[in-house]
Amino acid sequence: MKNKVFPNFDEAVKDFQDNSVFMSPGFGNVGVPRNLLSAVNKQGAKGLTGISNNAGALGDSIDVGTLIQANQVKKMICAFTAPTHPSQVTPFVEMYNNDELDAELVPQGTMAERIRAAAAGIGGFYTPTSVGTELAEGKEHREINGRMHVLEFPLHADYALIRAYRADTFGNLQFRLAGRNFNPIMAMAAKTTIVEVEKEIVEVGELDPDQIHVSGVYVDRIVLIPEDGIFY
Amino acid sequence: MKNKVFPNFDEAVKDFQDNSVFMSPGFGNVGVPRNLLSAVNKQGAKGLTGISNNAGALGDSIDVGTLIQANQVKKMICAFTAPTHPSQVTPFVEMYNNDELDAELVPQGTMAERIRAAAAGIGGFYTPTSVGTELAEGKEHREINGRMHVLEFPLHADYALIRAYRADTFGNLQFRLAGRNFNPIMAMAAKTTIVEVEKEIVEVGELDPDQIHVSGVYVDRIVLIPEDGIFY
Amino acid sequence: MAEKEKLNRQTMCDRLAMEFQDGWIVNLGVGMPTLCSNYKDESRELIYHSENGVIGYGPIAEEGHEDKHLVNAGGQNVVGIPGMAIVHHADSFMLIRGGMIDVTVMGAYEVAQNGDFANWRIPTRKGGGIGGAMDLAACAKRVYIAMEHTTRDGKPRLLKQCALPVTAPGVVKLVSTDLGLFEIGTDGFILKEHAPGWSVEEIQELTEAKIIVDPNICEVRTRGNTDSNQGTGRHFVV
Amino acid sequence: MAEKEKLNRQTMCDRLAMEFQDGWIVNLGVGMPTLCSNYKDESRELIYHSENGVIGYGPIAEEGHEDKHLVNAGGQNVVGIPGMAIVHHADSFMLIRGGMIDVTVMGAYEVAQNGDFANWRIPTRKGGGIGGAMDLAACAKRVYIAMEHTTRDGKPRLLKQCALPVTAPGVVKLVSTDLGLFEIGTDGFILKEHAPGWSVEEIQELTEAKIIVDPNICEVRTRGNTDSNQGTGRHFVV
Repeated sequence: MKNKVFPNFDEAVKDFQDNSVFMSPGFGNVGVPRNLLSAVNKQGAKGLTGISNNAGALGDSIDVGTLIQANQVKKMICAFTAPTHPSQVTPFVEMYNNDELDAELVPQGTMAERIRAAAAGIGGFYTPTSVGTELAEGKEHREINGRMHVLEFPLHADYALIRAYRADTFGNLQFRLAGRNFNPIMAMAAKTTIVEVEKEIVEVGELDPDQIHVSGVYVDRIVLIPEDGIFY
Repeated sequence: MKNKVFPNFDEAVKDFQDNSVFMSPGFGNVGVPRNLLSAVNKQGAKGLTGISNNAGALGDSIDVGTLIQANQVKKMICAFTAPTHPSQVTPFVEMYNNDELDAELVPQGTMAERIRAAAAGIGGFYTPTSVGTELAEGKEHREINGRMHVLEFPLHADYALIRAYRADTFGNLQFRLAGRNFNPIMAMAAKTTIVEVEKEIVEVGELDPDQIHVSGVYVDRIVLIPEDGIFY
Repeated sequence: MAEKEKLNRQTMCDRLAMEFQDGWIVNLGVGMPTLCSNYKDESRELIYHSENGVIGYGPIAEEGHEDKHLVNAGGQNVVGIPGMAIVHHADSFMLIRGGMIDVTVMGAYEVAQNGDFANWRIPTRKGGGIGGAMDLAACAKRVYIAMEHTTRDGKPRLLKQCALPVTAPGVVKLVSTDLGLFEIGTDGFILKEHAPGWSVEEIQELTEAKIIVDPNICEVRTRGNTDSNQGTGRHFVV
Repeated sequence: MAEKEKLNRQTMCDRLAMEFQDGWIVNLGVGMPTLCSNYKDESRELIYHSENGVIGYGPIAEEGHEDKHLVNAGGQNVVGIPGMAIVHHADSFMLIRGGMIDVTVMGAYEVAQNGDFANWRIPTRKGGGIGGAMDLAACAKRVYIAMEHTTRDGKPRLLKQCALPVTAPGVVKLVSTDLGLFEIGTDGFILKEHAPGWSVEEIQELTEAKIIVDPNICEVRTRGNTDSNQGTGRHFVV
């Protein structure tokens, strides 16, 4: 099977397009593709739309906020557009408050399901989440089995930047514990899926076919995080 | 965590209700819960509605066709209501042709997605599958991004009869190779999920949390297939 | 008037945790609600779920023993318990939307007497922080709220109707504040238990909505007085 | 008239398999289409997918070496290839509906000149057998059909429009029959290659729809004559 291993992150994101849509997983600082985000930051693509649970954490770690701070992002689709506490002012919060970028606020489960719908070729779905709230305003409503639902549409992307624990050279992926989070669904939903690997890239055939979390058919490029890479 | 191991199949299906809806996985004769189906056959529940890829194979193996032949089933929801070859006359085909039971024909992928939607609390979804065919007649259509879709609704069930490869006593499940098929989504979609286990039931904590295909929170009863049980 | 002692946060959460039943799948919101997991009851086993797909996590990891790959919804390093299983984010919200969460405990800015609550957005600030709260609020079997009875400025949080944008309408079952334990009644909050030393009148004064006094009203039962004062197994909302 | 030799089933499937490109994800329907996997081409690697969630299966298992847990869509015991991954049925159809299948090869009762085809139901018999055909037909990048040119009674199967209920409208790209290889034209089937010894007129006679002759028409290229007669790498539909 095709060997998709790239020598380094810069090569893997070399052709990252301006004005493209990218997905960036991670939750609670686990499973964040920090090395790939750093490479996209260096590569300099602009006008990006990001899909991510949040728009960057506080602190110096590289995450989607790094691209925001560098003015590479024009819009974020995420589950947090305000900090949980007013004191937590990230680059995103500052820029968003100054109308320097756009944002779409999506409930986390709806976001996950919209990403999955993109991967699954589902045109739209009805969810009870957000019914009766401001976020449901203007959305199509429908009562199903006595319960009100809103219609939501898939979230597609050009790129998924993925953080896996282990991979084989074809791109079959394994994740470890809470590092899984958004990674599998984003890996399956994007046109081009680029993966950084924490632990090791093994030969095809070494992973148990029953224990693969994402099939390599969804993966385009793989890079092993070098010793001097970003692990946490 | 709660120990859900039952001593035998008869105990595990003792309260199987008349007129209930059950799901029965399996594909190509792998992952079929034959021991549980046999127990339901003995238990004698009637007026059942079955959700299954097919309505029973040719031959003497116990499958959903066993319940059909025993007049326990009033309706099948499945992806095959006619044999692929006219010579393959199963009990279902005979009874269906004689109007002795009802059937709903569903494309296999739509069936899988409807089962998954039930588990996922999704009220309905739009799929391009079946558009322009007889099966889409009378269904609500909607154009999304220039492509026509039909609206499909979840398939809920009272029981899922599941065939796993390995389990722990809490009901965390692992499947092996093509034995996975419909098993995980059915296990998650039914109100009561009853599992037969091929290989072993291990103590809680012995399965790698990264390598569990169905969390035990979805599982209610587990039975190890005894040496004289039905393995294939 | 001198500040009268209110319940502390741990007690507020303990009181909610006392309601959890054996085998329940529990999702605790970030912040105060996580204190619910400190309440121990040997007679029951709970399964803690967090949005990131961890089903069955245990206590906060001891310093120096953290597994960097294992965090709860608050990003705290936790320990897995035997039987833990991991799923991805879409499957994690399958579980939530599918109605598998027996109880979610959240913080709130406001709760209304019709069961509405608000915890994601303050209109004077741009944007909001939803996370998984709307999914949980709409789909969990029970929504419990733990919050201070009044704002820092002393304004009531138990309202006739929410002023802030709601997280979900009509879903709250039980509210634990530093003044007492409340259920949703038909025309006000039912005060089931009050903080020691606080009268119904004093509590009503700090509450916009009408307070309906439960005939069996008592002092808030806590870890200390559960067995002696009220017996075990008295549960309001199942 | 004596029966003239037609192409055998293996040749019909070989001809389609010749079109498969390196790295393609291929889904073969039960029955004749599975013969496509017998066509070997060392210059490319294909990934065979089957509806039950097997991604990357290999040849039929040798007798006595079957793994009872590993079957393809036809229920045949197959061998896994290194790199194989297993998913459940909903995830398997995510892959199909998500447009990851580069080509699906199916049998059919009828194909119409507008690309409709029918393979799941004969109205004179009750019910139908869809399996995954409708999902595959609607969502795969390319639908290829392998079927006999006429029914057993000699009636044409390449029609102006389908008489039988269709499996999906307008999706067929390429049809391999025992008389030739056809593409969908704007107003008929484009005959790209003909069975040896069969003239265009003879083929038209057994075809209801109009046949449009490709300017580069040639004999059906097969395993044997691929390299010498036509060169490699000539592909119609990519």
